[in-house]
Amino acid sequence: MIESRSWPNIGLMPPSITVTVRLFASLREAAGAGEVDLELPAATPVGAVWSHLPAPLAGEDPPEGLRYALNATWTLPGAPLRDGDEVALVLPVSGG
Amino acid sequence: MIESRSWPNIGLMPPSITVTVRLFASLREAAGAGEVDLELPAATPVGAVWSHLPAPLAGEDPPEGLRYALNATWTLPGAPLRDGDEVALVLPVSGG
Amino acid sequence: MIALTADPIALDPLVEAVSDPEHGGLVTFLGTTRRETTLRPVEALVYEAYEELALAELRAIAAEAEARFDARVAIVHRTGRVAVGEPSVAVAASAGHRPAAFAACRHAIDELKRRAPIWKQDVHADGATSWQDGRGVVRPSPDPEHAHEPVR
Amino acid sequence: MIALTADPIALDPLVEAVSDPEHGGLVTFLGTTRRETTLRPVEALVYEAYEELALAELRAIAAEAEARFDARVAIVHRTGRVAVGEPSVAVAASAGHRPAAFAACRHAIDELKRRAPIWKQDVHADGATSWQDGRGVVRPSPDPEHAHEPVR
Repeated sequence: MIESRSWPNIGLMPPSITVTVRLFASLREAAGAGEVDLELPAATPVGAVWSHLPAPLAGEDPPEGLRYALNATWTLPGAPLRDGDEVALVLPVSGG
Repeated sequence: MIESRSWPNIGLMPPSITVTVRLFASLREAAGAGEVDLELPAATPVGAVWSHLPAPLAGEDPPEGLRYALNATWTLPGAPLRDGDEVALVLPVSGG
Repeated sequence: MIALTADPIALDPLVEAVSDPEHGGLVTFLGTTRRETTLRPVEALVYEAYEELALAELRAIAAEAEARFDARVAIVHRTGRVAVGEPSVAVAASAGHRPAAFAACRHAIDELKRRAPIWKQDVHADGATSWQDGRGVVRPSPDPEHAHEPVR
Repeated sequence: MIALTADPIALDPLVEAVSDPEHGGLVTFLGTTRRETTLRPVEALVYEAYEELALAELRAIAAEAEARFDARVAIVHRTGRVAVGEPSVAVAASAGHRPAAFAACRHAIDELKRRAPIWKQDVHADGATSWQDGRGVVRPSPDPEHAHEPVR
């Protein structure tokens, strides 16, 4: 059986997806918002989200110890994003 | 310098003293009282009190783990009793 | 706060007693007799203390824990009848950081159980009573004033 | 009982939540930020949580402690502004015997501090604020809306 691709836009670029990035603590303050919607190429890995953040964050290196959650579950930087995903950038925690 | 003895009653028997024995838990119930006054020879060691307790206790062996307090401070069985002392027989504890 | 009390134990006064703005951790322990301590169901406990020495011993235990762990420690123990499920003892300990607070609280309850001249009497559902004092005497129900028989 | 709350934490509801007639030991932990966490006096804390994941993580931590120590565990963490000296977190754990109750409580607070996506902002007496999130950003007082400068 031969698969037929169903991408709506045929061309050189993969289709784009929209994801919501959740930001907390100093990231939220630096971005000026706790949620940022980003348009990204389909299957962008979670770990590449940082470089798409609003200034000044995108110009910084990702902080040491940064972890990721995808749709409120821990995930790894290589996880591919899909349209409508919610990705959270989780800095080293300090609760308690 | 020669010591002079000041015992009021001169004779073969040492003078007697009165001590109060405090009893707790099953000892108190067996004696029928939480306090028993005993007349004993002066300088009777704390550890000898058991054999002067009311029946049926005196006929039993002292319980394993029995400890002693003299005037509300822990003491050892060899400590000599003085008139007016309060001695407590402290069975293995079970507080908490 | 070191006390023996015939009333139910409230935890908050102990927490307040050891609270300290320089202490980041506060640990409490509540000890409650379980329904089953032996094969015979226990309905209530009766605690009896040699009060003068028990208070002195609890103060000494608290002082030791405070010195060793740079902590503040409070201890309250019930006397008299305590229903199963009600706490018989409460300890609170605060310290700069949580490991010391845990250690101070643990030290205090462990030493209390080892050293404090306090005894527990099990009151069984059938009315029989037995002191946990190493003598193994059970007084059967209904209350025969002077009977006591060794078990085992 | 696993909760995030903007209100002051009362210990009694946690104690009630883990009470069990078969459990003889009940340990609680209260964590309070101390007046001095840095060289600059701290006047208050602001806690921010990734609420969905924080609740999931606290539930997972409690479930782990319950399974490992045959315990019952409750956890409540504050969000929003917390005055210095007020508890920011409370854990209660009960188990059959006291070693397991101590271990379950300790496990829960240790794992919470390590894993729960919750961040603390120090609010200094001079109005400056700094999130404890590894980025080392201090926002000086008085509030310049967008300024942020790395320290060290």
